[in-house]
Amino acid sequence: MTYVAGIDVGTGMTKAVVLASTSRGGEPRVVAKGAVRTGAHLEEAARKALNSALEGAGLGETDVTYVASTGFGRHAVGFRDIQITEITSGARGAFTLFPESGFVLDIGSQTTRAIGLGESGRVRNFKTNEKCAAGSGSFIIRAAKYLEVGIEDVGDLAMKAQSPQPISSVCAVLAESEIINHVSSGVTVENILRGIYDSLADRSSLLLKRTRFSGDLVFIGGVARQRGMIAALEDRLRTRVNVPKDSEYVCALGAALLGLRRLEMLPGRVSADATAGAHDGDLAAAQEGQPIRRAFA
Amino acid sequence: MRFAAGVDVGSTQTKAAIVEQNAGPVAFAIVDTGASVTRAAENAFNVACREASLQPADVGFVVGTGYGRYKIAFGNAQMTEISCHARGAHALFPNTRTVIDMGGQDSKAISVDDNGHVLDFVMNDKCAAGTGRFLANAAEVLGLGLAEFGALSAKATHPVKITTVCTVFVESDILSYLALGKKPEDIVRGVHLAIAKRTVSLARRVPLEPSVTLTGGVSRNEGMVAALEEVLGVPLQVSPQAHFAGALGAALHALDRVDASFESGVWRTAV
Amino acid sequence: MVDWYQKLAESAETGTPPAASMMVSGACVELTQAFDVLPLYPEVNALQLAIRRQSLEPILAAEEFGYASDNCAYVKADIGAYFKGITPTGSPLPKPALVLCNFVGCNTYVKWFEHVSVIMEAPLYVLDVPFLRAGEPSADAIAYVVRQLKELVVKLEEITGKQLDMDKLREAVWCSSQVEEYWSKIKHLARRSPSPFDAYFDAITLMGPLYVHRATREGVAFFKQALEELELKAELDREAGVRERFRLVFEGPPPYPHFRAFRDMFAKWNACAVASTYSTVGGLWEFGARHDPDNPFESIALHMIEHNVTNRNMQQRNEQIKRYVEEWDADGVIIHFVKSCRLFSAGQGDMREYFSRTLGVPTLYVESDLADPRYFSTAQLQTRVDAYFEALEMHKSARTSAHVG
Amino acid sequence: MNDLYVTCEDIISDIDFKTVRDWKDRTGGKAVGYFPVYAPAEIIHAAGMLPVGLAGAGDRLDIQHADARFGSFICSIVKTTLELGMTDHLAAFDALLFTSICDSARNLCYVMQRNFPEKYVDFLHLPHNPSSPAAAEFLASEYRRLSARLEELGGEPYDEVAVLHAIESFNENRALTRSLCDWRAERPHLMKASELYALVRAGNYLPVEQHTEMLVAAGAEFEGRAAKARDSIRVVVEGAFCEQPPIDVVRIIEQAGCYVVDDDLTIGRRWFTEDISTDGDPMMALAQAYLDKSVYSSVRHDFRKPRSQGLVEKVRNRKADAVIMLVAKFCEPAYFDYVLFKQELEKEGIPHLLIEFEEKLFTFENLRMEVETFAESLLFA
Ligand SMILES: Nc1ncnc2c1ncn2[C@@H]1O[C@H](COP(=O)(O)OP(=O)(O)O)[C@@H](O)[C@H]1O
Ligand SMILES: Nc1ncnc2c1ncn2[C@@H]1O[C@H](COP(=O)(O)OP(=O)(O)O)[C@@H](O)[C@H]1O
Ligand code: SF4
Ligand code: SF4
Ligand code: SF4
Repeated sequence: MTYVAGIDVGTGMTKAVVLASTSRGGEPRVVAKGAVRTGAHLEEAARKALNSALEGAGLGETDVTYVASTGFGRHAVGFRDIQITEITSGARGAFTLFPESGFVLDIGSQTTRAIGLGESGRVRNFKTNEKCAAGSGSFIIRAAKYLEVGIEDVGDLAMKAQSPQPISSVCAVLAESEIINHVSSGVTVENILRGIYDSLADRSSLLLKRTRFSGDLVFIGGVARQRGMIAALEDRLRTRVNVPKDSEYVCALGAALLGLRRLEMLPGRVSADATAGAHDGDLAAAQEGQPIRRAFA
Repeated sequence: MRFAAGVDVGSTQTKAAIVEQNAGPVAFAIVDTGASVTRAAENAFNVACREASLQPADVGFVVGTGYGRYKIAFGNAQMTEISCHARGAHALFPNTRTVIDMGGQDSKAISVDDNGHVLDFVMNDKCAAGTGRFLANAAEVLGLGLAEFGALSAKATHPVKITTVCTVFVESDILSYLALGKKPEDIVRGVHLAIAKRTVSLARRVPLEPSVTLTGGVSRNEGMVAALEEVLGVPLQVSPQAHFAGALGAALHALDRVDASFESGVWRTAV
Repeated sequence: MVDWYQKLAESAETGTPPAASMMVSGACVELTQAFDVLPLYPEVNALQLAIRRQSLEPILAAEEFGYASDNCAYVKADIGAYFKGITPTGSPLPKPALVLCNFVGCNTYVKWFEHVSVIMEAPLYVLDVPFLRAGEPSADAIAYVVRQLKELVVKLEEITGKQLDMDKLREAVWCSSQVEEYWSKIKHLARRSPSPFDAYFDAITLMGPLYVHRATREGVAFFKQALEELELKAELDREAGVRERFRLVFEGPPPYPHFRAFRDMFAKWNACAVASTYSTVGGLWEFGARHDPDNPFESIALHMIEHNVTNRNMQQRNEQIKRYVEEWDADGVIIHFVKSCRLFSAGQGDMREYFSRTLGVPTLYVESDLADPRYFSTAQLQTRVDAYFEALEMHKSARTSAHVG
Repeated sequence: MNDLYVTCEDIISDIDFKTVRDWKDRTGGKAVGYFPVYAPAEIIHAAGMLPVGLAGAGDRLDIQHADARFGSFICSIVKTTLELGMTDHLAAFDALLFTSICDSARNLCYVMQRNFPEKYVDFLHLPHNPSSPAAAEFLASEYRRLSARLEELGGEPYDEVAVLHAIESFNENRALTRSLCDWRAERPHLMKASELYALVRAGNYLPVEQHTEMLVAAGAEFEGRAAKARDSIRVVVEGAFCEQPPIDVVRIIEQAGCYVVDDDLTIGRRWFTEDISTDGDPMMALAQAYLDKSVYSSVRHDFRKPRSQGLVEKVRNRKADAVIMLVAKFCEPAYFDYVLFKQELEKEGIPHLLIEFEEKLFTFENLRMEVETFAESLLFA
């Protein structure tokens, strides 16, 4: 068994996915996932995320043959074998999960990206928000904070909105006073949240349109966890929005997949099926992992 | 009636001031603006009245200012925070010719004449970049209180260069510097210098003549004061009441109104 | 204006008369008129879309096509509307028989018309007009423009299959000179107090006819009547004792998508625009320049080079505003920075500096856009405008009391 | 080359214009700065003055004054150039010359004129209608006007022979530059794009003869190099014809796996596709060359041939795989051209990437990510 890790060092969270591949070929399987807050020390975060993933599967760092890093801190991971940008890896991960979709939207803490896919998950074109963090995950985190709602609940709450209240300010910071105004004029939290999602969906659809969007899309990144955002996007784009489970791990998955491909091209690095059997049954099963699509559905 | 009040409803905090005829300020109050602008204004006003041992009815005229000025239910008139900061700064330091006001979500520079009348002014654009909120956010990322944050700046030896003044993006800038092993004080100083440069560049759009008075909540941040002085190359006048300059100015404008000239045409009534 | 759109719709259906796209500023509409070619102004289309609050959709369509969010929004509104099949009145617009880029100052014109010609597959002619550097254009510059006008005549002859009729051209030039005379008189009415006419907010209703009908008899009649009505209004206002608290000079185009809201911010203070540079985009006539029927080509060339605000340099624009402040007796200057339009806005901060600091004229500088509704923030603008008037009020009362004392 | 390269980098990043001041001290001559794309340097040279291509101040100057004069939505080079003036960095220049490239640059000319009345500040109108037979005559008249003004400023009186000599010197310099670019396009692994860029741009600040010597020396040095070619994609960089990106941007593009086989950086130094004629009236020759022998450029209007076709030809001639549109933030001519370039590139099946920069950029994370992704999308295809 050969283990390959993809580590996505994001601005907010660092995520790791470990894949197992047998020398017999066939689809690689997902062995483990793990995440930690990124914080100030990027390499350390990468290591911690990897270890937290490996732990559950009873594996150690030395079992991992190849490490592909991605995300804004990809160059900071000293123990990587290759670094890949989060756009390339996000595209690959999304494509593997939903091969029929031609487009990917990735909303993380500070960035929003629209990616158009080419054949076999290749990046055909992409657009990112630049310079201004308006409309990304941290916008929602802030809004949730003033509204005193937990981040896990914002998405579901927004689904209850009856008459969404639009937010005109694009700036996460200036929107604050607008939100406060709404609160004081009696607008419900649900309606405010849905209004925020609508305005984020507007901005995202602008980016998407610049990649010549048509058909349906895969929505990844931490914000894809929020049902309100998914609904707002479906509303705006009038199309199906595919969301993988654990959407924030998709870049890490893609990096691991791309890493595996590089590894297969390097002669002599794939180890023989040695480690299996050295552990007891449960762990062995864990180390076998799950098929990718099942791990993300 | 001898008393007049000004209420400055800011994005972060609401400030009130009461002044007495021929005597000057008698009370100040500050409350968090929070969710209800109207309530915050009332609270601040009531606290100030209590402070001055007055009943609200003893106050002859109330001028509202700040971004929430139109939401003050009991105010008699509104004026912009620009006219009020100018007047307040002039009251605190009569030699003021330039006022720099740094609040929670905007910064402005005002050029005033020797009566405290506005000659010219500029405000920052539609972006919270480089404002008080930016500082508060940066402090939070570093896990510091605002007071500590300001004070730490003085210990810096090698200030870092901050690339963004976007309130959100600064987080990752700060985190990358911490990752590089930079000392918090050098980062803090870098943050202050970045904002100071932005503010001074804004302020240069008006005739930046001495004496320069700093008003608004950010004036309580000593690190910011030092950074501004460095970039400007002139000392700043900072009063302990600087945070109340807008409210004070509004109160003084209100006092004019108590006095006399209802018909002078200077005043707009509530819209 | 309505009948102009009707004519355009007819042309779109029947192909006659042929239409030529032109830029408003420095347009040689006298020449197209002499050939009965309809002028088609993309700028007017963009403006109409913006003021009817229909500009966002085409702007977004253009951005999808590849335009940057910081490109001139007029261009995006016009080209996006073409993609989307939107027209200001709903009636169709003809495909231009000639895309005539009368380049006067604005480099965006050249790009815009190049794009129009590529996208609509219509022939392009760029009439290059040298920028006005010195007070008067050089003989070389005039000769260059005249030679190009004659090249243009050949193009128009090809398109229409007609020979140039010099009498018709002289007639068109004569009409323009008459319209210019009336228009100039209207502008001068604003020197009275109270002014019967707002040279910024009201001017735009007269600017359309100025571009479309200038070189026609209808145009002459229209402006004659407009002058008479305004003269009458001036009388009535004076008798009624209409109050005018502030007299202002405006610089820069208005924010069309929020025209009402912007206008109300000033109306609330009883302020009147007594002059504006924007109303001289089509031509600058209040200082005496006129088309000359005796020298049709030279006077068209001079109009293009010298007598429109876009082909004049910043220093000349400063002087123009300064004359307005002095001769139209204004209290202050409002500079409206428009993010789309670098022709107007690049360097307006320096202009602000010149007026407020060098000349001591109270000057307000505000930012938004002329066609993109996304750059208008009511609350922030309101604060700036209110603060400006509060300051102006205090100045005026300080000045008056000083006089009294 | 390392030495030479370091020298060049020093020269192009020096906002105190030491080379210019040295030249003035040495010769007692006057210096004319021109805003950055193209100006008839031959005429300035023939007047006995030093033509200097100005290109903003990069990240070496904090903008403290110019923001107030130019505000938001205006490109950086306009502001840093004004800032250079307002902080006395342009003291060495007796004259400043602007041309009809864009509205911001044109207005900068008159803002400069107002703020620096002691300098000769002028604006050259380069024709937008080269198809008109009248254009050459008009442009020659512009050139004669310039020449006369330089004479008034204390320059050598107009002398046909001197202008012809100047044309020869610049022809030689440009021919060498062209051949270095060709050489590099064949062997991008032997000469870094950043090296070539610094070498060519240094010519903006030096007397032409001195720069020519430099080019000769560099050519010899490059010939002697050997290295292994990397697995990289070949790209044409287009769009940074005026405001120049920080040199690190060029480096990052190469580090991210792209060989820059052609570009339009400092395009003014490679403005002519062939030598300018040295027969007949030199002013007419210069004007005619501007109209008929110039490279295509977003700031030169010539509707006889679409610029997008010029770009595609460049890609084909250089056997490039892709185009990186490297556009200065708020540069409207580049934004506009991108629209038509994009359609054409898509039609031709040439991949492209659009990135924006500012000369004062000093962290490159986003840019690096975008270029890496782009290279990956072609390499992992
Ligand atoms: N449990 C959760 N429920 C809902 N939203 C979440 C949750 N966790 C994170 N998010 C959202 O996802 C964002 C982080 O996304 P992520 O893709 O991890 O960003 P990055 O890679 O930039 O760190 C947060 O800003 C937040 O808005
Ligand atoms: N004690 C303090 N020390 C340092 N900074 C402070 C302090 N109190 C407030 N501030 C700063 O002042 C800002 C609020 O200023 P204020 O003038 O009240 O703004 P506003 O009028 O918009 O509410 C805060 O964002 C913070 O940066
Ligand atoms: S608008 Fe807000 S989020 Fe955007 S740059 Fe400004 S501060 Fe940052
Ligand atoms: S830039 Fe200004 S003058 Fe030029 S087309 Fe746009 S709005 Fe008109
Ligand atoms: S960078 Fe572009 S917009 Fe700026 S001056 Fe140069 S050509 Fe004009």
